[in-house]
Amino acid sequence: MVANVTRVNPKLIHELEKYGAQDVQNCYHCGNCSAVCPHADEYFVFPRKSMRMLQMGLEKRIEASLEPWLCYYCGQCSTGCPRGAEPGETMMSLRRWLTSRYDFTGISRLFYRSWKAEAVVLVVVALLAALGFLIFGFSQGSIHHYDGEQAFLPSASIHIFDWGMAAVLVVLLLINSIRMWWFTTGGNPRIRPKLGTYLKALYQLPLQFFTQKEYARCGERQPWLVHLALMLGYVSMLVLIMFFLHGMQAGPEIRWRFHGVGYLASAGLLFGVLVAVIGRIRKSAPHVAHSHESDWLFLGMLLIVTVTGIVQHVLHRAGAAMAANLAYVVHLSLVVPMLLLEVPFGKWSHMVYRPLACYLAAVHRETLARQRSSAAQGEQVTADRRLAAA
Amino acid sequence: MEKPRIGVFVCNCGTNISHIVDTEAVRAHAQAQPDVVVATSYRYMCSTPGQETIVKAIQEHQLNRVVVAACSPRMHEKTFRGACRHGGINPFLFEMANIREQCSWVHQDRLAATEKAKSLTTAAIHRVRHHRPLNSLSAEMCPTTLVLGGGIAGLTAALELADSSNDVVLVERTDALGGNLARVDLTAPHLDSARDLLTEKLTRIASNPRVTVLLRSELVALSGFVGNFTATIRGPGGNGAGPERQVRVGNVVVATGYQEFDAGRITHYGHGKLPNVVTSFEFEQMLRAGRIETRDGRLPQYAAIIHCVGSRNREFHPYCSRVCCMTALKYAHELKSANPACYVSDIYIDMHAFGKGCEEFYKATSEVKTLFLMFEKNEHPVIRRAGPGEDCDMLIEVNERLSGERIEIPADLVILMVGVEARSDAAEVARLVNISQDREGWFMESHPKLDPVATTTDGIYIAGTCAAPKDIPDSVAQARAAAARILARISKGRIEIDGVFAEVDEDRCSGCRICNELCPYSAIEFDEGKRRSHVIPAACKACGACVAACPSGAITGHHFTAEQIHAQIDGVLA
Amino acid sequence: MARVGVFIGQFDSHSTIAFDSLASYAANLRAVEKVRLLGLRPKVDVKTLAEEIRRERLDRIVLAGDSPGHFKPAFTRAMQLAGGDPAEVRLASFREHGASSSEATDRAKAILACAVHGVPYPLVAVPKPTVVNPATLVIGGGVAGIQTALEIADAGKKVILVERSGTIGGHMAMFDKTFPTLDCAACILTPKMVAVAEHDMIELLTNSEVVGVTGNPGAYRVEIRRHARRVDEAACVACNVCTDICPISVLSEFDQGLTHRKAIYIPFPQAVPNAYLVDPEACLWVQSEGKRCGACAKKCPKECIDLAEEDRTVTFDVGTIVLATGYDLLDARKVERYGYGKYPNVLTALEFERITNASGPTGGKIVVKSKVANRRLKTDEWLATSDGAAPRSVAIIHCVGSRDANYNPYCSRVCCMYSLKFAHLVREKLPDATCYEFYIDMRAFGKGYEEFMERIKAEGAHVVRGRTAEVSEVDGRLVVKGEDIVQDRLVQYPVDLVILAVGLVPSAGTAELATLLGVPRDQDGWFSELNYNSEPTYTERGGVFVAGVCQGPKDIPDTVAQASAVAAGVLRSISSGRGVSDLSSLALSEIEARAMQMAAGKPQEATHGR
Amino acid sequence: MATNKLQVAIYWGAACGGCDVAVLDTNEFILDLAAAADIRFWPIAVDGKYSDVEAMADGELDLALFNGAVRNSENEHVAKLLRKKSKVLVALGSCAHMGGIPGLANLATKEEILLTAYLANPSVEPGNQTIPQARTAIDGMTLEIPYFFKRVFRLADVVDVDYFLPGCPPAPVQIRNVLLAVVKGELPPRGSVVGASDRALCDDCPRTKSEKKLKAFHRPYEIVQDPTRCLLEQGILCMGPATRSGCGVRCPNSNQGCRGCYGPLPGVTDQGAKFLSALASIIDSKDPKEIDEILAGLPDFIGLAYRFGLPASTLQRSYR
Amino acid sequence: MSFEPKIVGFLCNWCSYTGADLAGTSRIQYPPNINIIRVMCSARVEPDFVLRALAGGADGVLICGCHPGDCHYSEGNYKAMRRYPLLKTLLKEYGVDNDRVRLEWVSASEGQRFADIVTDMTERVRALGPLRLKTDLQTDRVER
Repeated sequence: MVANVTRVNPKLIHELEKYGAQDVQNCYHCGNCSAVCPHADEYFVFPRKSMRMLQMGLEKRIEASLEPWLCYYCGQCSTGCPRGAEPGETMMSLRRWLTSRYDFTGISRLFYRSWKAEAVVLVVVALLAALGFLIFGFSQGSIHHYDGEQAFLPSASIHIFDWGMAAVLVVLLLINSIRMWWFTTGGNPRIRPKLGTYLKALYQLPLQFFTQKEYARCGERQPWLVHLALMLGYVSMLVLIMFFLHGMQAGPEIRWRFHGVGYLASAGLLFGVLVAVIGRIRKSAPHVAHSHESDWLFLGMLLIVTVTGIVQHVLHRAGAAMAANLAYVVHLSLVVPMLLLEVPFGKWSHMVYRPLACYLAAVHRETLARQRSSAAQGEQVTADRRLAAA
Repeated sequence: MEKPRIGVFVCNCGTNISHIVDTEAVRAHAQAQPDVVVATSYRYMCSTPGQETIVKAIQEHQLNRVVVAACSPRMHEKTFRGACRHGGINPFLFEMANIREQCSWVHQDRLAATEKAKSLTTAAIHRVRHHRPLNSLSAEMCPTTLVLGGGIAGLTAALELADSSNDVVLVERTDALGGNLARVDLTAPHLDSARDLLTEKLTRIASNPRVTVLLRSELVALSGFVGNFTATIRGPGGNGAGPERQVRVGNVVVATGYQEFDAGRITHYGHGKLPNVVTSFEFEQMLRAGRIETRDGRLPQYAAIIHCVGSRNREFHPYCSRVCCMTALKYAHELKSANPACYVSDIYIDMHAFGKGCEEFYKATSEVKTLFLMFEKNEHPVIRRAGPGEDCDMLIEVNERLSGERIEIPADLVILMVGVEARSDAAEVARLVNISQDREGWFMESHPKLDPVATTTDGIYIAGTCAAPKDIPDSVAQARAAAARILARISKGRIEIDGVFAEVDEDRCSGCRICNELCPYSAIEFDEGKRRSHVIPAACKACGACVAACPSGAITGHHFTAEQIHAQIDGVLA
Repeated sequence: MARVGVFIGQFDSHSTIAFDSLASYAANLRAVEKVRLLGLRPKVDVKTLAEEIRRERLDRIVLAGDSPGHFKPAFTRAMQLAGGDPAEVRLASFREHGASSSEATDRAKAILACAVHGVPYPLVAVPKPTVVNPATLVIGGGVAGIQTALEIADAGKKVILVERSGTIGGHMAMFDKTFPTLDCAACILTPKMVAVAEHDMIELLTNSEVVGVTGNPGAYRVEIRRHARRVDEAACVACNVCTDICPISVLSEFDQGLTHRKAIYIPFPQAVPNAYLVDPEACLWVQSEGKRCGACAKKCPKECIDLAEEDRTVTFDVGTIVLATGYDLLDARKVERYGYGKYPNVLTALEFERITNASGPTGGKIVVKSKVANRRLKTDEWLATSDGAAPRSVAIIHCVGSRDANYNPYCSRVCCMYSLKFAHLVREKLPDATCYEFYIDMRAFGKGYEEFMERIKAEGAHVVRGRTAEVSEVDGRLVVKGEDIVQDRLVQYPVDLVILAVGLVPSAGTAELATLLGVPRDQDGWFSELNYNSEPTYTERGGVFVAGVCQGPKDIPDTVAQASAVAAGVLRSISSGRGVSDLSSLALSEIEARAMQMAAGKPQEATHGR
Repeated sequence: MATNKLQVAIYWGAACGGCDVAVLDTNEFILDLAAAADIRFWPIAVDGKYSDVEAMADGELDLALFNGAVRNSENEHVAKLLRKKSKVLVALGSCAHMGGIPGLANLATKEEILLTAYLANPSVEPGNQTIPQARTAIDGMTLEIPYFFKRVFRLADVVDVDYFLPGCPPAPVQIRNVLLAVVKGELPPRGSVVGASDRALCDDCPRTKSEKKLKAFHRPYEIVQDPTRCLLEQGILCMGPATRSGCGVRCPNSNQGCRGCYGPLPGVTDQGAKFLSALASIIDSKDPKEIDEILAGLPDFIGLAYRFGLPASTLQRSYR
Repeated sequence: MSFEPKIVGFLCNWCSYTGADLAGTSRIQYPPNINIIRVMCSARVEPDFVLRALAGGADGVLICGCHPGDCHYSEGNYKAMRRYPLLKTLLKEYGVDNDRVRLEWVSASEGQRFADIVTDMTERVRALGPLRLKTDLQTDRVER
């Protein structure tokens, strides 16, 4: 097979620095990182290979790679790196870059390259949302009523709004996911999976989504638990809001059926966010040693959203309807940009990309195994033929 | 020859020998041998009273031969020779039988060991009869040194010798001193000024009255031997026919350096055809002129450096040129320094950053975002002109090993790290000073490990890159090492020659010249006029290769004559 | 008079130089028209600079800094753009000329002054001649020390050779074969060792350490502690009676703890001096303060054992001192992932040298270690014995602790080649054994090295480009794991023996010696040479030289060449009037005056280009 | 028989007769000899019986020239007889000196030789079973013929020899010189080699010599020779360096390598071994395999190195 | 009494003799049948010495030099290496078994190797039986 000639792009490494890549150029390719990585296997050898692609600026190859998604940043690679090349951080930055690549709108790219732009957009969207909610609230309800007939922001309307927003997100994420599939699998000449393989591996999607079990292979358990808490908290919250918003918003008594779950989810969220923030401030582990601006924005948003959500809930239970409504507006006006911007364009997209990557990786593994064995057979056949000819 | 009167001294070595070997039986056996006047055994022959026994016996019994049966001669031959000298006989009229290391310590059968000890002692007695008194010779050591080559190695050696108040004749072929170093701007890995380094040496050479610098001159003949060479040097003049002068020198330092590999030999690098493909030395010129630009005066956006041009290659030179990796890294820094917007690719095989500070330099080069790309040994990158749509002049195609990808590297300027090779005139120099070259044309040291500056011809030393590729500190160290060797010899004024050497009996030499080629030290000279070979004692190391090979038996290896060894063979079998 | 511009930049953030003071000093120098401080890691804009040069009509630019060469090309370019002479960009390198001590700023000023006057600093900074005592002290009896000592003594000058252990020979005496010629280390070293022992001009003090140095360059007084050998080395005939009778066995240092030696012992049979010595830590008599044992002294047929002998201190006056203290291996336990110290069959390179050595504990048979019960200590020990099993497969791991920011950032220079040699020895002695080499860059740079590498590859060693990540034990067998980069896959090989090519570090006591002598060390701990390029064997301290690995890792040929080069320096300092004073003895004003004088005298310039 | 003429005997042992011819080849000198000497015994030229010699008084002969090796009891008998009867006994020619060509028989055993000569030989009548015996009983009588020795000896192995005059054959001029020396009484110390130089053939050889390195050996017909250059350097085997000069460089002048008939140089005990040492030393290789290949170009080294001197060599015969 | 072969060893001073000394200092045992003659270099060993030893009554001859490439005199051992095959051819013609004459490389650190070689050679020569050249040379004269 005649290999395709690819032109190297020495500029890409500069580009990636904006996404948080650090000291990639220091890597002298000893291979230590790949060998210590608990996720690397015979089909996916990384992070060294990914570092190499990045050093050389082979954009297409990186685009086609799933490896960055298979990394959960336990940091063993960075700790053992003899040249301080921070492979873990490189993988992190590659995830950001890939997110921006999957995103057809270019918003993601804008956000990752400029935290100021991201902040401005977040604030503008939040303000717009706040304005919208206020106008909506005042136009049809009373600020003194939290629920009931004259509710300032009736849960039914918000429910509809939520579903509307969810539809937008689903469309965005679906398009991006399809792009991801196309870059890595569908349009990748090196991989030709069979339909059966796709179906066979499908169970991976929910499995990975709910358990994040790949992360658990990272040696230490604590980061995985934090991650899981954050993740499950968020997902439970999402489920509650999408399907049981009326229950959540009913009150002022505590409906343990919904609120019990909500408290747990909030606790998980709060726990996860606080651990993450403290860790990042202390730089206590390799994976939190370097924080990209987008990380701070994201964590900040999450923290405020969680806190305002709790505040709103508490105020509501306390009977301070107006305060609760105001808190609710603040909460919602932050939820909107967070969902609208962070989910498809920011870090929350991992929620979709990670399980998808795990699923596609499973597809790749099986396909590669098949391709390799047939290639080996092919070689054997050629060798036999040659032998026979001789 | 007077009749041998032999004294035999058998050592018990405490009980080291006597616990296995019946030393008394050995003594009695020796006593019974013809010509043996006295045979004694003693507890420790090497001790002071033991040695005194020997001295006394020599004087009392008018001994003219001494045999000591004790330990290995490698341990105490010198001691007992000293005792013989004290006793008043020539130390070479002595022979040792090794009945400890090679008898009592390796055997357990008392009877067999005793018999063996008797044999060994008998053999020594047989042999010592044929011993002759030998005296050391000495020859004059001319304190002047000839240094060939005015590069950093030659300059260092010359200065080192001249600073110790010795005369030096420094011969340089070209019209200026400095050698290849004069073509370099900064040195790797610390980017120090090569010019300052050289200016210092040149100033000191110029101001040292002990150094005679002969520019545009070359050695055309060298005769004589260590301490007493006569060098014929041809000075400048039309068509290699300048005036010749003869200089008497005691030692020669060959520091003739290297030449660079001709990059044009690798056609797909396009050196000489593609305007912006330059060699490392051409790039140095650009650096010095402050013009790191393409031929048409643009600043290169992409620069590429290709390592191992002519080195580490089946087709050209198999060896590593040792200096290019660090020089290449230096260029990467210099390119970035002159033009921070320039993207530098460094295309290498293995990064040889082995010296002090070099690995750190390599890392620093990575830190300034040099793109390192690895290619397979024996598989050259290919340079071609880029198409009109590209933002670069050239594209370099290579199989990149660290990624496994076949890639193209954009380049506006390509620097070829040309290897170092033996000078084309090295064979001529080797012939003139009588030293050998290895397969690659480098001059051969007498021992690659323990004598890296001496050659097999005594009095001829090699320094710097004429022996193999080397960086500046290693060249300087080697040049100084050569100087040290010479200083040590000069300081004694004369050279002492041990009595053990080979000698040609000119009455029996037929001039067949079989021996000439055999001497690794070129100690055998053939006299064309007399048609006889003769050995230069000062150069002879007494290995005996020529003695064994002389088909006419005309060469005697003193102290290891055929007669002596025959006697010893007969002795062990007696 | 030339108009000079001085630009001061900083490359290293740890500099001790007072840059402001330097700048004002420069501004006051004659001819200096312009001084600019560039700050740390300056980014120079060539166009602006060219404009500045043109505006100030500068004929010469002096770039000053710890490593000013790093930004020289920009200045050369600017000079060219401004229409000046690009050759008139001069460097004043503080690092190169050693401005690092407490007087760093003064030294920097001197270096700067020389550059302003266009005169190389080393040409100016020549200390006053002193009378040099012709005796030389050589510290360290490895191959470097031996070579230097012989070289100096052969010139008829007195040498005192001090060696800490009981024998000279150093690490080289432990080696089996030497690369790339594969000749036997003992064959080439032992004659030199014997020559040292027999040399009239060499006083050999083994089991001794330098404890004090006073005096000045050319006239040092050194105090040497002679540890009690407890055996009269002149009288001992190395007969072995004492060793045979000695009841105490301890692990042998010379054999890297692979086998035992007695409390009275000889490091190895060809040791020089060829005499036994007592290990006071192990000796029963010494430990019991004369109450127990003492059998060796009673049995010694030459009555040359004095167990009560005490340490003593001797004093020598010498003119010059040569440091040849060599190296130690990095403690391989520190590199935890390779399991050294945990798995008995993970060996250091030196341990393997002993195993493969024909005169080593196994007689040159390559074996895995065997568990042997130590009856006295009631523990199990892992020893190399000649009846041990031959390994079926061996992994050799390069760069253990070298080229690694976490351990030694530098390359140890010898490991690639000796590892290849090991592969050869394994394949030669065990033709059926598989041998893996894990490397990062194969540094085969010396004469005949590359050819050697090709030969070893052709002999069938599996050379894997990639560093091993870890060594673990699976089902009683060692497993090495790494990435085979060229094959683009992860590999795991089960092996029986792992050899770690452990990096070199300065030998124990280097720091103390450096303090004692006032010789600076570099950031890696090796002794600093005076000047990287031109004075690789001199140090900042007058009359103190460095030879061999203690200056930085080196292979044997380079060590020997350097050791001989030291002899040249020593002999020259004795026979010439050129001094061995400290550079710091020169006053700034003196250097300034001399530089000015030389500049006026127009020293010969290096002619550039052909 | 009191006469002042020189009393001379000439005898051949195991020899080809070439030495006798060489004596004749002294040309007109032989006439002077005939005039100056009484040739008392010369089986090839003059009629005479052993009994005539036996009848002589001890030391009656002034000079006996014995050529040929000692192969059988007859040779030995006559050698001892002549020794007894002559004042000076000269071993004439290579066979008497060192065993000569007949000496090569020492590579085979007596039994092998007899077998080849009398039984396993195409020219032998089929069915022949007879091998000559020292004593054969015929008709009640015992027929006695000379006894065939186990191996060939040189003359000096059976009797004391006064002088050795080497060569196969000796150069006539050398024979003449020796005879003249005897007449004049100008003989060197007993036991000396006469009529030959103390230097090797190369000393007289006019070919130019330079340093030697051998990559291959050639038979003379295999290459185009440079007639002015040392043969050995051209890969042609020449024993010249290990052989005494005196013959007048006969072989190299005919573009053939010296065969070594003048024997080893003084002090050399074994000509073949010495030549081996010299020849192998100049082989230009350090690789055992290549060395073997180069040496394969020497098909019969012992036959070359010991062509004339096997019985005089250190080991003297094969011990198979 | 069983046959005890006599072996003459020619050992180069720098590697092999030192190696044999090392066997001694290390107390490595080997049969006493070898008697060692020291030469400076294996290149000094003339084929004639070997013949002389055999003719003088030796049952075997061992020549030891430095390993190729290790020679103290650069290339002396190569000279020995070149002479040896030709000497073997010669000895074969003489009817001397090739196992009786051996050329081995022994370095200064190979005391054990030296002992092994001597042990092995002694056993082989013992198996070959006595050479009896000395006796044969004497009986040739009388037997006729």
